[in-house]
Amino acid sequence: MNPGDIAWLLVSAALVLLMTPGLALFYGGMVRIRHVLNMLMMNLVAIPIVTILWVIGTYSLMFDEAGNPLLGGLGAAGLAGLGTTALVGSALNLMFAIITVALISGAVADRMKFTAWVAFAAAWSLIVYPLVGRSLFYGGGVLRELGAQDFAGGLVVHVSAGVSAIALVLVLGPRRSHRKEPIRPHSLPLTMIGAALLWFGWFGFNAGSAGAAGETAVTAFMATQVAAAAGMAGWLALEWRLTGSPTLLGAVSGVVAGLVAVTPAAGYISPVSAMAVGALGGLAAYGAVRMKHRFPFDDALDVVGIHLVGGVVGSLLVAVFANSSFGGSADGLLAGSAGLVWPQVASTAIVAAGAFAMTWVIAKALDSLIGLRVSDREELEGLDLSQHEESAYSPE
Amino acid sequence: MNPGDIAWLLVSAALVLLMTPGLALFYGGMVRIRHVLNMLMMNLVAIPIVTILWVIGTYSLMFDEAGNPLLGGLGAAGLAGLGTTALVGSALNLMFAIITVALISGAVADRMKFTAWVAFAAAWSLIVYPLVGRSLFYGGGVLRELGAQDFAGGLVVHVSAGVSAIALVLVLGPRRSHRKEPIRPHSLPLTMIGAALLWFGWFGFNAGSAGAAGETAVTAFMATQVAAAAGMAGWLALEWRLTGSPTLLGAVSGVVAGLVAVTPAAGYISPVSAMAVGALGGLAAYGAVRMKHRFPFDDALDVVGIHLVGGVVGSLLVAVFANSSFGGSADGLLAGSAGLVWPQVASTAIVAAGAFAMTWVIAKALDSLIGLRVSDREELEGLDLSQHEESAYSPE
Amino acid sequence: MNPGDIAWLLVSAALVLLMTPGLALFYGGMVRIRHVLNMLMMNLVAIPIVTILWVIGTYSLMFDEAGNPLLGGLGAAGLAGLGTTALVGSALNLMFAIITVALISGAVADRMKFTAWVAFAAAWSLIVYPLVGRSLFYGGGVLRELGAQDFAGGLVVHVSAGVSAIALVLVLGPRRSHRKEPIRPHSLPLTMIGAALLWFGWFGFNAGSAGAAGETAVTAFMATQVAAAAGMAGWLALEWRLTGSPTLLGAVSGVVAGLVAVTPAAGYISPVSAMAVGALGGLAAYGAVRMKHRFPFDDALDVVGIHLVGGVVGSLLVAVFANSSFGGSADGLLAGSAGLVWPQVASTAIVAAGAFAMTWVIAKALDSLIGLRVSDREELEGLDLSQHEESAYSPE
Amino acid sequence: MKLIVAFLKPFKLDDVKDRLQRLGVTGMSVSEVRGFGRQAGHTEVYRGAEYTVDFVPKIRIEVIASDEITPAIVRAITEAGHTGEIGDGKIIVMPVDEVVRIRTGERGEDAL
Amino acid sequence: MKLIVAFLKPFKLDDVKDRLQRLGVTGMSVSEVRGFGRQAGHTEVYRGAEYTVDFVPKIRIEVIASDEITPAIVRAITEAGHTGEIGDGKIIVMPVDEVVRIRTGERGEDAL
Amino acid sequence: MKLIVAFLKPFKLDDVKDRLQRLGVTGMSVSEVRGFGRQAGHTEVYRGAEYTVDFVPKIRIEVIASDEITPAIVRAITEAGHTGEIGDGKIIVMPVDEVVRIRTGERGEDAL
Ligand SMILES: Nc1ncnc2c1ncn2[C@@H]1O[C@H](COP(=O)(O)OP(=O)(O)O)[C@@H](O)[C@H]1O
Ligand SMILES: Nc1ncnc2c1ncn2[C@@H]1O[C@H](COP(=O)(O)OP(=O)(O)O)[C@@H](O)[C@H]1O
Ligand SMILES: Nc1ncnc2c1ncn2[C@@H]1O[C@H](COP(=O)(O)OP(=O)(O)O)[C@@H](O)[C@H]1O
Repeated sequence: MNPGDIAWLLVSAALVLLMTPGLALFYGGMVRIRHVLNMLMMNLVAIPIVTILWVIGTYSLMFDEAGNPLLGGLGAAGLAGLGTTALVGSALNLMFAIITVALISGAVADRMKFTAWVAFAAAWSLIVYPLVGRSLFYGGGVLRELGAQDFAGGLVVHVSAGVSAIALVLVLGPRRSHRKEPIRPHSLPLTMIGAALLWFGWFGFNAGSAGAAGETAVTAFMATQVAAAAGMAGWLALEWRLTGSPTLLGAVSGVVAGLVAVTPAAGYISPVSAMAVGALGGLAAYGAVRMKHRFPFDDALDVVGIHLVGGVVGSLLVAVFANSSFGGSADGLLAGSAGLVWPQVASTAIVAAGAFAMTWVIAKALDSLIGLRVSDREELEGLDLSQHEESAYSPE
Repeated sequence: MNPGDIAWLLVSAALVLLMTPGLALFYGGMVRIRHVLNMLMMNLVAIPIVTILWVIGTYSLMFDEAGNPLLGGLGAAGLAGLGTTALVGSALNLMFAIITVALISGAVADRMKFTAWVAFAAAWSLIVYPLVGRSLFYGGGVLRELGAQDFAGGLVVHVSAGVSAIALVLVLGPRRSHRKEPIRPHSLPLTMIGAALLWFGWFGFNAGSAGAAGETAVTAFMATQVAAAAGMAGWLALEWRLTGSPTLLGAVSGVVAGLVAVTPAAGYISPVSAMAVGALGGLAAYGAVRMKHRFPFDDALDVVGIHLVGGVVGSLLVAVFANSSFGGSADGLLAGSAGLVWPQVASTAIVAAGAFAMTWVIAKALDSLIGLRVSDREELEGLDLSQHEESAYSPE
Repeated sequence: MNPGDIAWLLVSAALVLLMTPGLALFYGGMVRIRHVLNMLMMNLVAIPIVTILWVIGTYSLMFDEAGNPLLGGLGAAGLAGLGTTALVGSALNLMFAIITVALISGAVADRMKFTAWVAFAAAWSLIVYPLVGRSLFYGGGVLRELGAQDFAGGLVVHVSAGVSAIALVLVLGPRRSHRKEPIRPHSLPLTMIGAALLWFGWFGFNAGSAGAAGETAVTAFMATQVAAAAGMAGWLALEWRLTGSPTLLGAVSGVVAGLVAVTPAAGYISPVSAMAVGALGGLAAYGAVRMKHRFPFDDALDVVGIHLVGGVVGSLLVAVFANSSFGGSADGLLAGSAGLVWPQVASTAIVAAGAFAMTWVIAKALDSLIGLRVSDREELEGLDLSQHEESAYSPE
Repeated sequence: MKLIVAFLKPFKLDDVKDRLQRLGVTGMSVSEVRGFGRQAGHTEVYRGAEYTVDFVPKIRIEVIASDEITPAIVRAITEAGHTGEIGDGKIIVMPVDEVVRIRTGERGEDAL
Repeated sequence: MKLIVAFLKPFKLDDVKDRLQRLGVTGMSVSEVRGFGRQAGHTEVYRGAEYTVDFVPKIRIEVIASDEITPAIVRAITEAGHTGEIGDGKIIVMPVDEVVRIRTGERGEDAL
Repeated sequence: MKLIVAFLKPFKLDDVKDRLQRLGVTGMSVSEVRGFGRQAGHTEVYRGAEYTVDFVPKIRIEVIASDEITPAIVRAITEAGHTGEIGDGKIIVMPVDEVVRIRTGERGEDAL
């Protein structure tokens, strides 16, 4: 591998790692002051859990040549025997695995036992992630064989995290104060800092998924920027029209929605298509978040509205906008081919159903084994004190 | 283009994108608590506005081969037909266009209608930026033909944003509380976070302007670091002497002043010259900020003192310190040539006069069309509630 | 030098620069509200001090070919005559020199005169750093001749900063409120932001120390990630067991401890060894911090417990885990060779003793010349007002 | 005229406010205090060191009221602020000489 | 001796302070409160959901004063704190038994 | 029953609390205020411009106490809060009509 490609992949891996604390801050700003540290900790602790399991076995389960199309063998356990190309790829993929688990934490804010989260994160990242990941990121993966295209993880990361969030909160139940009292973000500047790091890191996420510093990386980079911008524009436009006010929380949420939507398509589309994908992602996510009160679960920080909806929209739009003259090998409807429609629809449905079912089983099992929820008193007192015995801010 | 150069330009583009949220935080920490989100939003919203216009047409107006020396044609509208080299350059240049608009927002803090800002940002970025930019960044641009040297945008970015800030606040008028009550920064740690991201991003801004990962990039990188450091040293030394206290706000302001000053020169000068440029930038900016009460306009967060003054100082110092043995093709006074004096003086004057005039016309037009200012009551209540219906912090 | 390597080293230098404001925020969140800006300023001001001295002479003292094994000549003063390879190396090494000084500031929080800190930082960075640095980072350095291995500065950066912290606080004395009143961190989210930037930057620190974007960089990158994760896991596991609560401050402290421990070894070890090194670093640092009350000095923010202990552990573990099949040229005990034991033990002891002695002399000299400490009243009132005449937060 | 001051558990504020509104109380002022009392503070842990935080966050409400309605207000706060656990807080009633509404200059009960 | 407590619109603090200083008042203490009253709170929007924030930020000032000057102080606050719009706030005057200056131990009016 | 309110230098809070505890006081409530008085505020500098911050941070404590113990409390605060420098603050003693403990409904001295 040439130094330019190595440099780009190392940078990308560092950028994607940064997204997880970025996400922690993004979420952390949105919760109330007595639950802040717990939110930061759920994200932070995903890093050692996923990293250690990755070295021990997840990488091997996901990418080992031996094994079957569903799961790899344990030949690469301990990351043994990886050459430079494989090792740098493993580093980048590790960072994807981390943030996928971390994304789910936004849904369970303010009420989940920290021990239960640790156990959940470990189980999810060892079982659900490699199964979904191998199906799309590994050469002979089953959904890839179906013809599904998922450039940087719209399905593997966002759809799987989004449906898993539903499954988990269905078992966990809603926050005590859900729909009873207003729950305002304690610090939007903190959320803004997180959003900045997410956006910055997403360039590594998408353009790093090209696997080299070449044409596809540049295509993906530009698509990422344009879709993020269009996502913000889409969300703000609709919000402004419907509520009369363009909000900061809306702006950064729209950015994330645009980024999610372009993730599966980034390396395959023109800048103009990226604008459409991002805008549709932002609009759809705003619509979903606005209608969330109709759904019978409490997804505290809108993992579903933004990541599941954005991911589904993006995955389906691959079948519309993919254009092999910009990258990739398949064409979508606008390039005159309907060949992607079925693979994209089917793979989205399969990932959603599969991740939902597995997560529900894990959540149920953990709930009966150790209990997922803190007591009412702990929830009232705040998870920072009850789970971590510390306070986010001290005014003295 | 080789992978190493692509990697470096992609990284640089990501770094420069990060500067805009960095600037938002830098400015956001300086305003009072009830105007924070509006400040963040003015910066954030510059991103979709400039990005979408860029794809549609600004890029083409600025860089299209067709067209005339002042404005390009629309051949590259939609970024159509760009090869990898052009596309990665377009991505990097887009990020410059974004932050230039965002810089202006600091001057208008706490009193501008958000709708008016949106309209202003769109008009400015579609009219003023490509005209100034083409004159210096495009091969056959008129000021470039004159022999002017602007390595990374001292004129295109900082001088043009700085004079535009004056024009805009002259039309907008001062904050109600200007010179009546003390206006203290609500969170200097937030400003510090912004400064950190700005400094970090500026390596992409300057060393990325080399266009490749080679000798000039390294020269520019070192000059950037040294000038930022010297800018802080210069500001702090003078401030310490005159007020008795070296402040954090002074330190980070000095950093930005040093960075601004070195921007037009970064790829042309030795590390020792960079020290002089940075220090002079810091000293001049501190002097300007200290004397700002003499000027009949309210530039709230010192866009003029720092970006205009720093940019002018830096652009003129190119004529002193440029040395073709470090990079570039022209020599300054210290290298024995007076050939740069006239081009630098003239181009600085032309950019300043041109951007001022165009911005004043845009501001006047918008003021009569939609009104630039919020009502007194909205200003008193805070722009966060009145423009965005949300609050930065919630103490519960 | 090829563009890929240049790109990687420029990125690494930018990443390591970012670590210093990152450290400022990490430390800044931990102090009380009236000392925040002083903590940020001690870190910030290290940048111009070290940078300016570096250009003038420190670089030359450390790396000039002329001179003797202890100190270089002044042939490279002003960074004169450096080619591209040397200049980019100089940029990266400059960033290391900056953060090393900044690290010490954590120990002296809340009580040191700002003038004294400025003088101390200058003296330390001009005298102690190049002596220690040349011994290990320069081709013919004395400890390198001994066979000592210090991949990215476990000794040069962490051990030297850690022992210097002890020397300095012994002369400075404890905070007035030390062991009298609880001193709680004023903002753990701020500390978290700092930790995120530190972790991100550390990829440049370690993988950039490979000097090129090749195999060793990839090895070091993966080791860095795994050790950081294992450091967090180690600290949290022990803390959870002993106090009943896994804390955020513990999590980020464990990350830093793991990163410190892997620094001297990063380019020489397998991912599995990195897991051991990180975990041992985290465990040892937690143990040290927990026992700090037994020691008769007030190291306010645990520079000793984390950087000295982590650095010593890491340097000694090189002799255990180094494996030339992963990088470097020497093997440790597990690879069947005891040859590193003596060089690692001896060099650790020499660096610790030497840096301690020199720092103690500098501290004593400055204390009698200008006095190190603020008055009791200034300490009570807070260093932000007394040293900088500004306040971190304004609630209006 | 009386000034009724109460120290409450923070999460009881909404209940108390609702009850007072139902009683016809049209105004009150609320601030945060740190309470010290029988209710134990909590422990916090930072890098393994434990700190006892003596003070417990409480809400302080102030209600100006006519003499007649004061007993009803005290009763309402006692009921709505009650959890039965240590730390529920206190109510004090204090005499007031005069009340003025700044907007109109009205005095006494008219000012409420 | 009286304690005068007033709830004010935050931006009126400077005017009130200036007027009291001109009256010869040498001290006061100020804190932030959240006021509930006739003045409506505002709406906030987060991700499209609207929240009504009932409480309005107010400033609470306390002035200890001799009986003689108290009416003048009340008048000064009424005037300087006045905008004429709903939410201008209230002033209450309360009896004080004793005042002590901690620095000197002086009592009564000497303590002011 | 009395309400004792004191404005103190912030760093004196711990001393005062300890002294009151030794006197047998079992509860108090504490809040932050900005004090204006003889003690001069400080100067702050931002980008070379100087601002005078008139207000000095103070701690406000409130103690409800029986009539008998009130003089001892006032004495204790006067002593423990004393530095002898300008800005040590004031103590005021105010009459209280009634005290209620929310948890039990107890009234008067039983409520303390
Ligand atoms: N003597 C007192 N003076 C002022 N405030 C008090 C006093 N005693 C208690 N408080 C306030 O009431 C709160 C609850 O008191 P506490 O003794 O903990 O419980 P309870 O009232 O249920 O016996 C305290 O946190 C404090 O704010
Ligand atoms: N009964 C009351 N007790 C305590 N504070 C009150 C009371 N009524 C009003 N206030 C305070 O005065 C403020 C203004 O009252 P409001 O009813 O809104 O306007 P106005 O005084 O102009 O009629 C409130 O926000 C609150 O802080
Ligand atoms: N008349 C007053 N009414 C209310 N609070 C006062 C008054 N005078 C002083 N204070 C409070 O007491 C504090 C100390 O007063 P100051 O005049 O500075 O010092 P000293 O009490 O030592 O003479 C002030 O900051 C303020 O909080």
